[in-house]
Amino acid sequence: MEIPYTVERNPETGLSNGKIGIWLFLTSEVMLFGALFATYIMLRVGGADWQHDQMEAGLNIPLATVNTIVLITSSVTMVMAWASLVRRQLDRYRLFMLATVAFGFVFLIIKYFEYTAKFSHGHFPETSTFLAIYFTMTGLHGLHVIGGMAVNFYLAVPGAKLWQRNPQWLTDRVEHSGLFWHFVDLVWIFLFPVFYLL
Amino acid sequence: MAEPVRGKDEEHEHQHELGFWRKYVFSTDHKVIGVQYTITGLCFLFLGFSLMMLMRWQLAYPDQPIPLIGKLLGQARAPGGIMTGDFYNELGAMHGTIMVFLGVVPLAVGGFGNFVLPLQIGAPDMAFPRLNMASYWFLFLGGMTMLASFFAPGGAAASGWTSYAPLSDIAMNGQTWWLVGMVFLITSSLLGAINFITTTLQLRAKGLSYMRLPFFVWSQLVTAFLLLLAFPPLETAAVLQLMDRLAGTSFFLPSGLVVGGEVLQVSGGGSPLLWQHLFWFLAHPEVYVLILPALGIVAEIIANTTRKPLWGYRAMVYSLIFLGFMSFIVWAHHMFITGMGTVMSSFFQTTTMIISIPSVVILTALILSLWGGSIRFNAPMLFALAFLPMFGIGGLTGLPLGLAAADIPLHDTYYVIGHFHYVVAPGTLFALMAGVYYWYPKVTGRMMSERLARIHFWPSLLFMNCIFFPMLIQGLNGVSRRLADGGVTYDFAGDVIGLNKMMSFSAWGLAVAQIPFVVNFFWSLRNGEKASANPWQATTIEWQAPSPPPHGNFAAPQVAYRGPYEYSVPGHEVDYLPQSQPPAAATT
Amino acid sequence: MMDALFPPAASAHAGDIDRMIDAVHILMLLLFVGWILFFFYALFRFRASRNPKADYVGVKKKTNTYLEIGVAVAEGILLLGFSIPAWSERVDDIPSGAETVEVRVVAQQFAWNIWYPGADGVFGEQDLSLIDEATNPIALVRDGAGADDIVTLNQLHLPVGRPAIIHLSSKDVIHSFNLPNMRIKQDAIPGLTIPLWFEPTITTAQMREQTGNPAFVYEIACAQLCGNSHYAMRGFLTVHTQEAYDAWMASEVELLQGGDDFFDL
Amino acid sequence: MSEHHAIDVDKHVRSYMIVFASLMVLTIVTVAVSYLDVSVAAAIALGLVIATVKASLVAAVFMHLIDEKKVIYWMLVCTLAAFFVLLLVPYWTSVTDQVGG
Ligand code: HEA
Ligand code: HEA
Ligand code: CUA
Ligand SMILES: [Cu+2]
Repeated sequence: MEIPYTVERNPETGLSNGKIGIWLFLTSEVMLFGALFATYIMLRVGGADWQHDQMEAGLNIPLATVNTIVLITSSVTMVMAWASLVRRQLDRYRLFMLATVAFGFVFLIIKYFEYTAKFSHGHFPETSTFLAIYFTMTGLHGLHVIGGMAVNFYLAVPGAKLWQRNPQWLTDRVEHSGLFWHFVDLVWIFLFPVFYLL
Repeated sequence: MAEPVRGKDEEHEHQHELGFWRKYVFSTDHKVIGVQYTITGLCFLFLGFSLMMLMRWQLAYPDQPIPLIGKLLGQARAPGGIMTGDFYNELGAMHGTIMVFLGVVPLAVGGFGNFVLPLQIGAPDMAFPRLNMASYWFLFLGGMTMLASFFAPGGAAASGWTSYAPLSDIAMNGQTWWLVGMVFLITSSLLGAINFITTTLQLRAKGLSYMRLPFFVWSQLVTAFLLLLAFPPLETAAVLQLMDRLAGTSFFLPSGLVVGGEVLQVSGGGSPLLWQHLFWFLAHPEVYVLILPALGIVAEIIANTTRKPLWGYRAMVYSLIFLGFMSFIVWAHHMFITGMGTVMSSFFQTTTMIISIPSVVILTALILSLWGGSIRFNAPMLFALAFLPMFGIGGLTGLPLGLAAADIPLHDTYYVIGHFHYVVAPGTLFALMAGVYYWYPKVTGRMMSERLARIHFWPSLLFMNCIFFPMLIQGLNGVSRRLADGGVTYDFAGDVIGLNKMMSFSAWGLAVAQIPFVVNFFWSLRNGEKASANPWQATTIEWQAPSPPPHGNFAAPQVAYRGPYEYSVPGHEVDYLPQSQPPAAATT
Repeated sequence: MMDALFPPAASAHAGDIDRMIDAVHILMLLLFVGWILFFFYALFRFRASRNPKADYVGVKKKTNTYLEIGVAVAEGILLLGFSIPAWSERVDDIPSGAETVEVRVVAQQFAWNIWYPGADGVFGEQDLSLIDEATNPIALVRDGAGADDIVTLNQLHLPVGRPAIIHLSSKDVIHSFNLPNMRIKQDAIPGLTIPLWFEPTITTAQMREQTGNPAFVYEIACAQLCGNSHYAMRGFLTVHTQEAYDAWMASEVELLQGGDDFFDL
Repeated sequence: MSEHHAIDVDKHVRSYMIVFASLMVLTIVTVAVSYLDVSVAAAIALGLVIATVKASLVAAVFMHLIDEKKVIYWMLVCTLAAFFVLLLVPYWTSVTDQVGG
């Protein structure tokens, strides 16, 4: 007996298994980053010399702004990739998908330069609680970016073969990995102000 | 035929045969995975128990060489066979961790959940079979990491299963292993939870509306939500503690610590209480993760062996959901003594009192279900029945702990240990045993021996109480927990320390009492009497599949025509009316 | 009711705590006995051999609802009537003024440093660079206010009948300051200084008679896992009459002037 | 969203572009705002508001939450409830109802 609703929708919920699965996964992600933001708030309110540490750390706002724009753009290419599939345009899909991966890569490169700059100035996680939470949260976020890139790349190149067999399924998978990718973008949208601007 | 079980055994013998690996080891069939979880869980239960039996020696005979195996433990752990304080703490922390995260959860959720839930909702398998396999192997990794930690320099984690900072921050490497292990276990549980929820939402048989779900399915569904939302914060906490230990950060370290006369060189600015909040934010829901599946199992068995519908099914379901929500806002009742003001303590006392009500509702409903039944005292029922008063004692002893003022003398004493062991050991463990006896025929196609089951049950019940009731008395006397000498250092508890010997012997007796179970478990694989598809004349859908169910479970898609527990329906000649039996057939 | 089970009480508020523990346990007992009787009766009356045909409906009465409401009400009473007031007395009504005795307790692995402000009634400064486990475990600055401070190891002395305020802190990990006879327990959390108070009502001497145990001592137990010797982190409280207390304090001051600034028993 | 006819996808794409633009603008705005000197409290408030708006746009349009199925809304409601409880932790840890904290 086949497992139902992997592709076709369950008439009751109107959803495929994958869609529910990915959303459940995202809820746990919300709690994961929620705890991190809770920690951030606690350190910020509790730690006396937060402002001072933030000054000391001297994060690079222009770079981070560029990164924000990069990540947002990657989100757009991601949805466009999905839209192309809905429009049955496989090669445009590939293009957009690879663009998404590329933007993710740019984001990481920039992050790499930011980190190394900090290290070269002797700013390490143990230096202050500000840097500690900064490195922890952006680092964990970075891991999510890498994860998303891996999945997207898979779907862009080898995974795209699925198109011949079951286009709807591929479209759904892209939508789902898109949901994850947007979530990662969404987290950054908060990380950017709370560490760099405020 | 118990192929999965055999399969697992052979795996230990490292057999190399491709078909076999895919079929029994890296299988994606929820039934095989369920069995893998079950065996793993039972083995870890046994391990956790063994660690405890070692500790019980130290508690009964402080600083006397452990007979027989004392020497084998090595100079570091037990010089001259005498257990060191450090080793005692290692055992304590690992006993708690293993029992909770590697014993009960894998068995209750991974084992029974995986095997029974899809069958009960008439699904061919879990929604994400590969994810399901991954979830098991993450558990396996986590388990192995925990085991390996015993051999890490300085030994395993020794800061209690609660791993309070700063102690855990400055502890030996074992703690790092523990954290990594926890990350694996959490990942495993998250994947599992996603799978359970999706499966229940999507793959229910036609006609199986929510109010027709067996109570067991409900309990698994709520449990899955608890795991999904409560575990990530602990994952965060684990990451933060790893940072503290490996990257020298101070999330949980305030400034100006002096350890062993040396000023600790860290930036400081963190808070030890943050760890406790993040830990208990998980760990309180976690304790309901330990009990809800047990309640589910007991409910199934009581309905079946009283031959009547559960009394107050709806009320039970609503209480279950309410319990789930409430369990997210009681966590700080574990922290009353950290110096809370009145506002905070009042809030958590109140929520704690409120959360006890739905438990009372569920338990009362289960007891009232007995009324008017035609009770069969078979093996599953004995354990299920014992569960009720045992959980009663455990739950009731939670009340004084929940009242902050009463918690002052009781906190961190053996009263707490007694409280929760009554809920998890003669409570949850008995329910799990009941589950093993109840679903064994479905898994293996053979019945377990009733006689051996009775030889297993009565001594277990006796010994459990002989271990845990004295703990309540010691606790009222103020004996602290986690004392590597059982408290002989102190005078004030002098008169109750004597109980330790009796408790320890009961613990070892309890181990002996498990032998008939282990024997029964393996002997019945081949020699148990053959079981029909529905040996208990039960109504729920899993009993419509052959025993053991083939890959894909059901020959034809199932349809549910009625509620889960239609026993002794007036005007129906046989005393049970399966959920999936068409009405037409029902009237004949 | 259950006093036999508790360590002998010796503080002003101990009675309230004990009474409330009694009260909860009475409630628990009533519920349990009720349930268990019903339970066994049901098992006996409805066993298959005696009642081969089950009844589809079962219980019809709504008694359980009343029971559940009853439990809720009882818990509400315990909460509002006992627990919350008792708690706020602990943490909100911390007394102050002449007749209180203020002491600092600094926990460490695996001992209790007891710190009196001395004659001037003012605690001295601390300077971590002075830390020395053997001679100055609390890094006390021995001039100014600190010159006359008294520091003892594991020996807490208090006068009877006067509220004692203890400012609790920890040098390294979390400990828990537990005085079973006083019904006092408070975690010592590094980075925080947490005040707690109680009023001893029975001197050690009186308690020795009362218990008929000439060796009786009030013990300070550590209640929070703090490392390999957690089980041995034991301190002592001696409750004196005012005179005896003053005498003890005087002897401490002598020792201090005698150059032994860190008195160790 | 089960079936996508090319038409309503065009509608989607249009909304994506609008959101894209507004996100860019808002990003510039936050950065700009951070440079003018308002009180810390105001700056934080402003920054969070803008971030929330941006996040909502992403969630609503890119993640299609504006028209999603009931089940998913329910899941998110539960999650947000738990999430806000979680945000009480810092309050209880350090803003403290802690005695002497
Ligand atoms: C399965 C696990 C489980 C369950 C279900 C519970 C249930 C409850 N627990 Fe427990 N608890 C733990 C596991 C559990 N606990 C653990 C592991 C710890 C220690 C952690 C550590 O520190 O290491 C702990 C510690 C703990 C504390 C902290 C104590 C301290 O450290 O000072 C508190 C305080 O409020 C508490 C309260 C409660 C309450 C009010 C309930 C309520 O939900 C109980 C409600 C139930 C009832 C009121 C019973 C009703 C019964 C009947 C109706 C049946 C009667 C039937 C017959 C007699 C036939 N628990
Ligand atoms: C689910 C949780 C769970 C369970 C089931 C148990 C079960 C038991 N626990 Fe434990 N315990 C904890 C969770 C649990 N414990 C925790 C969290 C702590 C606190 C740790 C800390 O301080 O940090 C603790 C602490 C703790 C202490 C206090 C230590 C101290 O404070 O110093 C003691 C003392 O006696 C104890 C004893 C026991 C005993 C005798 C059992 C017995 O009931 C064990 C019974 C076990 C069995 C009956 C096994 C049955 C299974 C088999 C026989 C396998 C068969 C195999 C096959 C068929 C293949 N436990
Ligand atoms: Cu100090 Cu335990
Ligand atoms: Cu709890």
